[in-house]
Amino acid sequence: MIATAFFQDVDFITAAYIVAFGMFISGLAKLTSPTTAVQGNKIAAVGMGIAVVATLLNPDLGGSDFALIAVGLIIGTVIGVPSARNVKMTAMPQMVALFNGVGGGAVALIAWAEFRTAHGDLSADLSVGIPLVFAAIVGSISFWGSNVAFGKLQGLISGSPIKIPAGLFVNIALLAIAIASGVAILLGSTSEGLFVLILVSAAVLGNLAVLPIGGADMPVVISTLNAFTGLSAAAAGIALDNYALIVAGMIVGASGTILTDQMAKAMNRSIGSVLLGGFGGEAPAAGNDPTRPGETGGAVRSTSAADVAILLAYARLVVVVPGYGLAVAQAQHTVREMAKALEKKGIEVKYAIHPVAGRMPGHMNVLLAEADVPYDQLKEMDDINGEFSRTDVSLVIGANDVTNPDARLKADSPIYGMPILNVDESKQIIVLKRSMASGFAGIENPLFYNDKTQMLFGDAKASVAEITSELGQL
Amino acid sequence: MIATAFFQDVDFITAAYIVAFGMFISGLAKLTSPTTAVQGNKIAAVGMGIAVVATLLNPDLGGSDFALIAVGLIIGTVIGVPSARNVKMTAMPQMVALFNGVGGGAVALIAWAEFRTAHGDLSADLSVGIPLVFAAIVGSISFWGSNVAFGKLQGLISGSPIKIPAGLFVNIALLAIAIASGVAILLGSTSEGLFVLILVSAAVLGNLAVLPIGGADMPVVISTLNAFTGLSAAAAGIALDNYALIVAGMIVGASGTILTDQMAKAMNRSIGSVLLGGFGGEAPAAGNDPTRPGETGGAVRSTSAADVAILLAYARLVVVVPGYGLAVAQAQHTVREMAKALEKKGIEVKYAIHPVAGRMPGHMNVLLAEADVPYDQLKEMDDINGEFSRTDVSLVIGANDVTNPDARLKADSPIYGMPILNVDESKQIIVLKRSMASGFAGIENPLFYNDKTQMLFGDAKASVAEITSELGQL
Amino acid sequence: MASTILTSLAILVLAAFVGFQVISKVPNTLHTPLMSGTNAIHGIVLLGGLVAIGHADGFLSRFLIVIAIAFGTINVVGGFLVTDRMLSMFKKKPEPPKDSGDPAA
Amino acid sequence: MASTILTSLAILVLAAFVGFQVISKVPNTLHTPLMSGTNAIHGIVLLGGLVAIGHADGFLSRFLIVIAIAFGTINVVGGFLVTDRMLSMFKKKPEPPKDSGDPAA
Ligand SMILES: NC(=O)c1ccc[n+]([C@@H]2O[C@H](COP(=O)([O-])OP(=O)(O)OC[C@H]3O[C@@H](n4cnc5c(N)ncnc54)[C@H](OP(=O)(O)O)[C@@H]3O)[C@@H](O)[C@H]2O)c1
Ligand SMILES: NC(=O)c1ccc[n+]([C@@H]2O[C@H](COP(=O)([O-])OP(=O)(O)OC[C@H]3O[C@@H](n4cnc5c(N)ncnc54)[C@H](OP(=O)(O)O)[C@@H]3O)[C@@H](O)[C@H]2O)c1
Repeated sequence: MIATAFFQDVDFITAAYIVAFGMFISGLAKLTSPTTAVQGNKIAAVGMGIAVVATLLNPDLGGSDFALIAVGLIIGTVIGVPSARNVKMTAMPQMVALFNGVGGGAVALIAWAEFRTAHGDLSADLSVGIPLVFAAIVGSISFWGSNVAFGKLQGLISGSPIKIPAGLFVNIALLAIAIASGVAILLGSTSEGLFVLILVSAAVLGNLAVLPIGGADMPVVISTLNAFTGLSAAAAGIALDNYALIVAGMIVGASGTILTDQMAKAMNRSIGSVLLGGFGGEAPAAGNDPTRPGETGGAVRSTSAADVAILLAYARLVVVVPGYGLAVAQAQHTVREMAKALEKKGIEVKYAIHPVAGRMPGHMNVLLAEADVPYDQLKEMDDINGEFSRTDVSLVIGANDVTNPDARLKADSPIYGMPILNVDESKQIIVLKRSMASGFAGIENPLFYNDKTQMLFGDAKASVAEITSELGQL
Repeated sequence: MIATAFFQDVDFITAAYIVAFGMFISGLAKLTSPTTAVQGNKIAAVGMGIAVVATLLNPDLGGSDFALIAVGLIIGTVIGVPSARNVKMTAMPQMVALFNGVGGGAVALIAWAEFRTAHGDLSADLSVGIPLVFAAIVGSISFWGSNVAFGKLQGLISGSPIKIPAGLFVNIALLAIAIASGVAILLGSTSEGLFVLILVSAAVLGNLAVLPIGGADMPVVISTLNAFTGLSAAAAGIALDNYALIVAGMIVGASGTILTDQMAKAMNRSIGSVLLGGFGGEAPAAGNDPTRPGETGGAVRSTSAADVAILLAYARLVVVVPGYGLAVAQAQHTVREMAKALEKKGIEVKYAIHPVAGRMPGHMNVLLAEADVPYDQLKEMDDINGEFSRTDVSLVIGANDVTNPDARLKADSPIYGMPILNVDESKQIIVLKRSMASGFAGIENPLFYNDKTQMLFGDAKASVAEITSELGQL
Repeated sequence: MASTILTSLAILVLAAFVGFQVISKVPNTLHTPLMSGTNAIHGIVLLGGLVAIGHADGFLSRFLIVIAIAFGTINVVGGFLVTDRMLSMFKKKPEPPKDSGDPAA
Repeated sequence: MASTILTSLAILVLAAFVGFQVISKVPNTLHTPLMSGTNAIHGIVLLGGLVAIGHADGFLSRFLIVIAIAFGTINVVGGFLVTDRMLSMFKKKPEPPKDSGDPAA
């Protein structure tokens, strides 16, 4: 009995919370370095387990509560575990969007339930009322915004920007409605309809804010909404006087903001320009005729796998430039085989990793690591850019925008100013892609019309396999 | 009236505390970068002002309290401001020791006063009692330890290690006495004598712990005691339920620990080996006969200012290696003049800054910055060490230990393993010092017996001035 | 002693500083795992559901909270699992003997 | 709501994390100013004196606290002033026109 009372003591629960958030913080700190990241994630997960168990000791919980809790936990586990287990690596970003969305949704629902528990009277204690209204608005925005982001990345909604007429004005109006309803409730109204209006207007706002943003910017959007969910969780924590919620939520809110900023910078975007709608989106391909002369005046030269193999065999340094197409073709293992064949011949192979190659940061690292490419052959953009001038052959596999010299040269290009891989400085350039279609940014790439460039058309995986087999016969 | 009540509200005071510790944290963050450090210190100071003013609003304070507070504030200001203003740059470390000590002393005194206010009954509420006993022990150690450190650096006590017979045993016994007395009080004893025994045994411990440590290690000791004072302040904060004290004290406790570790590493020491007593100390000089052949068998070559000037005039790259002797001679401005004369002749001049040259970290930077040496000519050890081999003349001005090749070569040298400036790699070496006396570590320096080395004996400032005037006549 | 809300604010402010500082300079490749990891941590909202159900009454309130708990659970378990999967890709495998060792071209 | 001591502990733990993180990698030259700056910040003990005097009684107690206040004040004003003096040495002066511009040897 006494023991039970001790464990159910508020102080015991709070002590467990302190341990839990300590583990969140150290876990997060470890997540920022490649060598400790796996461990950091596990530490944070254990902290979460401790926080949940401690909360279940709460003496307020009765038998029927536990039944309902069990229902919720089981539903959540049955849905969450398989989706996390089975999602393809390339679909990770939209999965994160989904998980983030349900978090925001949970906050909004809890705020609503708490409103009902208080019989709608939030004016009595504003230190509870204000955070609840905040949680409702931000949670609802995050839920719906994340769902739209998921839909875009998953291809359920068009990835290209969907312009809303007078978008900014409508969004401001929606936010005003949500806030006004909140103020009315805080001033004494107990109307549940008003509370639902908060949730609904925030929901519409969440939809309309994300729809006009192109798919390319979705990682930044998801990161922003991630920080939002954290802030709403912290607000819920203040309302419920729960330290674990306050600390964990606020840490995510703060670190998420910094992270969003860093992600945007890596893609050469600012958070502001992303949220106000950007280029991105799968604009129609600029040209599909493989031999059409480019803007630069030069013509496109097409080559064969056998010729490429010979070129490679006489190189000393080959740099592989992977891009989104390599991920689509799932050519990572095949590329690794080719590299091994080259290394057997004493040829040095390096991989040039652009920070935003593919469709999520780290996309290429993830893929190539999966194919067991030695870590020290993966070169970050800043490290490899100096080496292209002494590179004999650059093998561009399914990459496009991240090699586009217009980013350096053409001031009116939509990607002008983005740091790119200086592939055009190498002695020979081979580009593997299926057609002359453009990449994500929907623009022409003068690299393809460069005199030093030859195109090997076809699916990346098939082309690389062919090169490898030709290499074997040399 | 209402306004007064509002400002005297606990919540208002707490809100001010939150602002204050927010400013401490951002101030501290800015203090870690050279460009923002000045601003950071000011922000923290303003935060302190806010915290003090808010505390004075406490309605518990009566008229006579304010009189006493005024007395304390005035005494403190009258002592603190002039000493901070007038202390010489080279005496900064001992000044910091003194300021740190009084902080620890204040904590110990407050703990004692609180014990008296509680009529000695600390057993009633252990969540107050335990922190108070902790504050008393650690505060007292910090006060006395810091005073000894001050005495050593100021030359009031011998800087060399003073060995205490069975020191470790005595220290453990003293700590045991302090803790046992504390436990007795926490278990119900209300004897004031017992509390004073805590303070006294901790005081003796503070003295005995620092006395055996050599003067060279004092910066590490002061940093350790700095962290101690922070921890004791945090404990006092818990006892007084004062958030500002808890947060500020704990931040200093934690950051001070990290800082101590970094300082010790920069001096190639571990905290453990420092606190258990080390080499350091002003051991008697190894030899004073300028021409006595060194251990290396070579003889010492002495030169003249005129010869040095000619050597310098034909150099392309001259590296100045400043050390403690430059600080003693206050030769920084004279050196700057010489460098200007050399640069006029198109000769490149750089300064090689060893992290522990002088008597405090950053000592050389401070001195040379005072003489307006351009920031980009100051080279950290790791940056300059690669350049000595292409240096025509290294001008060693009052430096000794930080150039001692034994640290690299002689495994039984007391400084073996310390990273040093590889002056011996340069083509010619000129050493400016007054005699063949040894430096801080009290050991011979084979550099002086190197075939490439010539000694210019005399006070650094006078010698440099002579060189400069000779340069003018070339 | 300070009131509940001021205590909460003090904790909130400190947590914000922790959050700002913990992410200093992260390599680009860790952006997505880090986003996913912080995403899992805000699954802490699950606790809100566990607390709220203790004092909720009426069918609708309980229903809302059960959904919230399910959502929170998805956020937590899905978040940590996905992060772990992403990170397992980065794990340094025991370096295979380098093939480039026999130049024969 | 959690008791005073648990609230204090929560704040203590968060402050410790802030303290650990805020000092990541500091250049050697800033070690002494940083030590001096943190030293000034723990002058916050001054507040302890200001609070304690409000409920102290008896001559000795008040006497001890007045000394504590004086000590704390020395710590604060001396600490910040000394730090400022140290740092003013590091301030980048407006770069003087570089003399090395006319090689004439
Ligand atoms: N990394 C991120 O976080 C992120 C997130 C969102 C958006 N983005 C954006 O995505 C772009 C990434 O640049 P990127 O160079 O990696 O890719 P990209 O510019 O999108 O180009 C990919 C190219 O791969 C080719 N391709 C597609 N499937 C292929 C297959 N099966 N075999 C061979 N080639 C195939 C396509 O040409 P064909 O159709 O002719 O084959 C396409 O031109 C940037 O604009 C970046 O801003 C990045
Ligand atoms: N930086 C820190 O934080 C710190 C703190 C404590 C201890 N230490 C220790 O201090 C030492 C610093 O090395 P260091 O090379 O800078 O100094 P050092 O090894 O102490 O040598 C200084 C030399 O300057 C000469 N000197 C003294 N007054 C002079 C004057 N007026 N004119 C010309 N020369 C003069 C002395 O020789 P003469 O007497 O022959 O002139 C002495 O040999 C290291 O052992 C370090 O570990 C450093």
